[in-house]
Amino acid sequence: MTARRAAAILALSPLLLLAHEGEPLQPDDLWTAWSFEPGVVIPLALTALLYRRGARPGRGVTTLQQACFWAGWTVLALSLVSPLHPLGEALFSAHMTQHEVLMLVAAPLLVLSRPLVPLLWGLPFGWRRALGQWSKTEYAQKTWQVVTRPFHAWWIHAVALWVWHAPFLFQATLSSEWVHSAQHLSFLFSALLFWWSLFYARERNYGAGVLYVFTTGVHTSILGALLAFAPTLWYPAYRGTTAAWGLTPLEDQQLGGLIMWVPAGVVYVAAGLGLFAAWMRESETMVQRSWYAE
Amino acid sequence: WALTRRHRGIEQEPLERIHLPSGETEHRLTRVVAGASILTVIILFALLIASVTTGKALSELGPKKQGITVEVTGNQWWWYVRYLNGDASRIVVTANEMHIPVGRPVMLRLNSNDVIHSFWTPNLHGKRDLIPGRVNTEWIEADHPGRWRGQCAEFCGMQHAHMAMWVIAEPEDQFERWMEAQRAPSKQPSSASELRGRDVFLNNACVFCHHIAGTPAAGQVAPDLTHVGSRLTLAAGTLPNTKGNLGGWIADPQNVKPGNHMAQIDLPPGDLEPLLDYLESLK
Amino acid sequence: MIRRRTLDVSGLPDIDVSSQEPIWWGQICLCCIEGAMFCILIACYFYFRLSLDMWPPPGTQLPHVAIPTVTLILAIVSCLGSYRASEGAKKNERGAMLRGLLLNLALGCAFLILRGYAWYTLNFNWASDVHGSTVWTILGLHTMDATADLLFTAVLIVALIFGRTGRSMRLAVHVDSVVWYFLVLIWIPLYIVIYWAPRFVGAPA
Amino acid sequence: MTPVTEPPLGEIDDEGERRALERSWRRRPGIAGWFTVTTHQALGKRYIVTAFVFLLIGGVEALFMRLQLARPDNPLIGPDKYNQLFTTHGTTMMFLFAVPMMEGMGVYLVPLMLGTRNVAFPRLNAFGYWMFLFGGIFLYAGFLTNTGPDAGWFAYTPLSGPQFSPGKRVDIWAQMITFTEISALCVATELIATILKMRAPGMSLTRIPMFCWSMLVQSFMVVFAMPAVMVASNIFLLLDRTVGTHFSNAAEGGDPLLYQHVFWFFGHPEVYIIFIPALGMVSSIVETHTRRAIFGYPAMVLSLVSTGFIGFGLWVHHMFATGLPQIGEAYFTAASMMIAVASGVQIFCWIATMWSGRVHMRTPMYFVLGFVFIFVLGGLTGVMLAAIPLDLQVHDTFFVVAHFHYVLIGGALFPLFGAFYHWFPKFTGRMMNDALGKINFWILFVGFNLTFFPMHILGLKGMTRRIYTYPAEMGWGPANALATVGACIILIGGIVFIANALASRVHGEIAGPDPWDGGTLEWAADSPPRNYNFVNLPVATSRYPMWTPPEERVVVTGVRHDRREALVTTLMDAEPPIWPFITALLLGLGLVGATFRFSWYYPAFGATGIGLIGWFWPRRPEGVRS
Repeated sequence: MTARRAAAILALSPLLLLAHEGEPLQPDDLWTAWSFEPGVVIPLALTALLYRRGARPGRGVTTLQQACFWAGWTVLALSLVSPLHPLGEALFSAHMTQHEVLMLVAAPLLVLSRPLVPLLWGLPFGWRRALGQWSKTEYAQKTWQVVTRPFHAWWIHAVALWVWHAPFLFQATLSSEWVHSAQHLSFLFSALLFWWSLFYARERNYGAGVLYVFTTGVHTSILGALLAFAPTLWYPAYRGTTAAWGLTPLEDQQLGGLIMWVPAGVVYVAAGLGLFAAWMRESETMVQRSWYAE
Repeated sequence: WALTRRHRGIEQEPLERIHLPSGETEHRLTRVVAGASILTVIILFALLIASVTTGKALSELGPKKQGITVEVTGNQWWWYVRYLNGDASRIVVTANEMHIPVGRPVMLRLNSNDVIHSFWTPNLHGKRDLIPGRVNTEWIEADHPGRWRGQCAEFCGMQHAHMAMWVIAEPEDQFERWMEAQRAPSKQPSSASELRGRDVFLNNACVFCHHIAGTPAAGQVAPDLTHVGSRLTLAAGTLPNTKGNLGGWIADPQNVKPGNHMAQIDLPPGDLEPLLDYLESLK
Repeated sequence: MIRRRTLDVSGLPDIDVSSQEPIWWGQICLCCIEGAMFCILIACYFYFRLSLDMWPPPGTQLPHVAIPTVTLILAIVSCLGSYRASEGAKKNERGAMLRGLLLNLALGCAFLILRGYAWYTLNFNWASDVHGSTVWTILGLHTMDATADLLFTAVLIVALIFGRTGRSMRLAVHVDSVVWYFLVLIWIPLYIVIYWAPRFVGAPA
Repeated sequence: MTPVTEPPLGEIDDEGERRALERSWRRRPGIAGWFTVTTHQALGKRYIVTAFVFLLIGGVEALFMRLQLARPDNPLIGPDKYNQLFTTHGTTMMFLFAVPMMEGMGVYLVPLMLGTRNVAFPRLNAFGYWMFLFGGIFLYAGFLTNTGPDAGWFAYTPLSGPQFSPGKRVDIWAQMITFTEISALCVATELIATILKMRAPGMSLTRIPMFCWSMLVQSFMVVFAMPAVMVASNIFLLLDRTVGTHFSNAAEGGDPLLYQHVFWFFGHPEVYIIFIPALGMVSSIVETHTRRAIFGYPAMVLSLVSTGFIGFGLWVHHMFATGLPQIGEAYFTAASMMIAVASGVQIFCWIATMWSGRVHMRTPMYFVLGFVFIFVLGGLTGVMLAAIPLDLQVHDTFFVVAHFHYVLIGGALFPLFGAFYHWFPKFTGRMMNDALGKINFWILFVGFNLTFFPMHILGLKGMTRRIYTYPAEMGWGPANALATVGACIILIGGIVFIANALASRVHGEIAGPDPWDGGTLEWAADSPPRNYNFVNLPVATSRYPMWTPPEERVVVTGVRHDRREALVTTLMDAEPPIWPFITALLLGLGLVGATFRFSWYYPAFGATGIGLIGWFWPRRPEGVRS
């Protein structure tokens, strides 16, 4: 079980290399602007390959989990290689869409598919054993337990979300590939951690999970609302690039804020309701098994 | 209601036992409820589309032609209206009344001097707030000549009820004539009574607040009176502009519009009449 | 005498110093209330910041960070006292409770004194401009909460010295430490917003 | 975890236990007992009665406003008094009637429905009641001395700021909010702890009565929404007014719009804070009077929760006219419409329940059907308001006034009257007169529609809200006159209700513990319940424990009766304490003193601390009772 985390880190870490072209994207080039950067494509392909190898029948991976994985993988891949990615350098709102898709669509789907065991199975035997042993060390165990406590994961995700929206950091992602990759990775991983802690962590509690999802939804929508209502430009780096897309820079910023606020909020509501339903179901099973709940 | 009637027959039965519908009934009900919910979603979605397209259409209706720009500033409880112009000498200032040309868009720049007001002429466009510290924009356009009453729609204090404004749409040439007339300085007194009235005005506290172009009166905190005689109403739509009403208003403003900020001036007997003559002459 | 089907609960424990106790839930609600309030204030801070071109507004110097950083460290260390006290409460050890609370109180007071000094040396006040209003409000509310909790800690110490060690005493000590954790935890983002945010998002946009 | 076994049959010394419980749960006699009572039945009843008194006062204020508007240019009430009237009316109805009333019902009913003896924090409960009462008295002390607030119930800055509202009027308003928000937060906190931790054994989440669910969701909304009004009224408004901060001062970088954002971040959830408990009441009434388990229980709970969630995202739709980003219109409209789906699911589920159940058309059901009718109309106008092009026309007009009265009176007051008729036997032990109840319903229903339906038309004809008079040539006279007639009919309805309640209290038919044959646990207690609610705490063997045959019901034994003990929470207060009253009194004095800057407000706040110490001073170790 504990080997999963190691596999996850290994499988996804080469995502670090997300490349950038020099010029902002123009509307005419939109549908041709696929970016097959090796730093993105190779780890994605590798992950798919490992999963394909590992998720063979008889290893307890349900069809639903497989479907979740492939859906999540596809969304992740599309958000990183499709024209959405270069568009994010021209439009803040597109960049925001990409982030929300990473955090609110790809991440929960991947978490729901519980991919770590199949991914581990996909590894060659020797690697698998080494990883398994490493993950059994006390240090690895402790770290994993600490970061997947829902309360901690909530904070990690919140800090990642707010800190990256500081103007100097966000704009740095437009000029440096490394910063950009770090941003995407921290969004993706903190989101994976967050959703994992809500669904599967040892200390998960569906009831508290509803509260965590609710509070996350509220603070992200406040951030979105701040962006949507700001009369000044947060990210002047987008000043010259939005006109080609028929938006003023301020409109682009408002749109980005609104995407973070309303559609993302809907996902949080749905997730909160899902957790709530799970909470009720769990409580019902418990009481079915005993005469009293306590 | 049909529902309740349906069950009235059953009510007579003895009802000791609790009614627990069969699984089949529950299943059927689930389908009905789910169907109704989905239908609700679809209807709401349709409404959403309708709302958004209407909104789009409205904003696309927007100024296609070259229009005029008017600055409207809210005050407790009157409207300051200023027709902007690149040439400072051609700026027109008036109050509580706005003339607009038919068929030309009028851009409004909305601002407030004190509290939040809201500009609303129901027949021309939706409302938009006037907020201190920021400038909101809005545009109106009249398709045909007419007069419309507008009113402050955001509660703004004691006399919120008496903060109305008339928007008068006129054909282009008529509008231009009106503008020219408004640009002119105030009319010189033409009779002894009017002359006396002007002196009454200038020698009293009136000048601290009101402005009359062409005279030393240069107050800025109350409506500009340069062409007060040409307006339809007094005190922001409170009274029709007649000599009698004007007299009542000056003699006891608190009686007409309690709480308003106009100072009460006790004129010696005999001063009021000339003052009214003078003000009425300011067409 | 009547006969009924029964469920005997006399074997359940009398006290459980943990999240099972309603009073713990009450405190969590209190923390949520306070947390929501601070969250709104942070949002207001950025709302004001984003509606102005210069931040802090011209004429205001940035607040110094050195002493507030020391206070932050003090606050974090003082949680050790709360931790020991609440562990003592769980195990029903009067000495551990007392020592933990004393440590918490001592470090907490030092924190407040330094906070007061840093506050005193700010070169703007609440009436300077909207930046001053917001920062003073955040500081004021947090100081008020911290002072209240430290007073409560002092009262608990007195009660312990007077020999009260019952179940409500243990619960009170536990709950007191939960509140102190919360106040320290919420101070971290507030500290970043007050002292660091103007440095990072302060340049003219 | 215990495996599934049949619970054993036990001998219960019913009379002996009753005597022991009577002893340990008795109230202090006399005046002292009045100030020290901490049982939830007594406090719940006080909340309900006090809030009802405020409903009457607010209603009379509304009547005066209607009389003033009955004809154009009416000289009856001047602008100053009129502005105070509508501000106090709105404030009273929101803060002194609707929220405390819902909370009072929760305080009274939740412990009974959960099968426990009291709320989790009885002293906090008492404290909350006193704060609410003092806040109400404070507001009306101001109103009666011509210092009633006059800036509208949402007191927009800068109108409510130091420059445009000098004097103490707005200070009184803002400080009154402090009182009531403290009270609301106290009740929310104790209900959350009660519902989460003090349920009867066996009451899993899927067995919690719908009303308790609604109170839980409402309490969480209070916890997260009330801090916003704290920021708006106590920080922005009061600090701007008293010490000269610049939150709403545009000249120093402040922004009057932020007040609106923060206020509506509270104000929109506030609507659901009022409305969600009413949904719970409707569910209770429907399931009892149709003799059928509520249809779609999980869907109902989830729609309550989603209403709670979404309620926090909709504040902007009160601010369409302030000039929001145009690009966001579709988003705001879509978000506003989402809430209609959640309400729709609830309504469909009730209809399904009635359809497949056996409806007993007693008075509570009349009120439920009236609620459905009115609320659907209010919901439709709500959907209309969510469409921005339309909203920009009817915003701040009588159309909006009509809309929110349909939603709030239809959505909360009608269920509440239904609830009074439904639970009156539980409160008093006697039934309310059913025939008179039906007459009462029809009077209220007709009066209500007559009052508020014409307001839709007035709004569409351009009549803005909060105007104390209007010129005759606008042609608004007849509809206004009609509305005033309707308001008088509502008054008659109110009188009929009071008469019915008073008469039934004395002469009504004796009800017995379970007059409606209800399914939930409050019907297991005596009517009216004793201070300890149940001799033997019940076990929830299903969602409707009272619908299982008596011989299959299970009760708890082994709880000590010689002190105030309840399950899970263990010990309650040893003696009814005076401290909550004293603390509330001192804090109240401090807040009032601060409003008028009397020199004694510092000592009063200091003394509050002493009151709190007395409150929280750990009691003697248990068992050593002198």
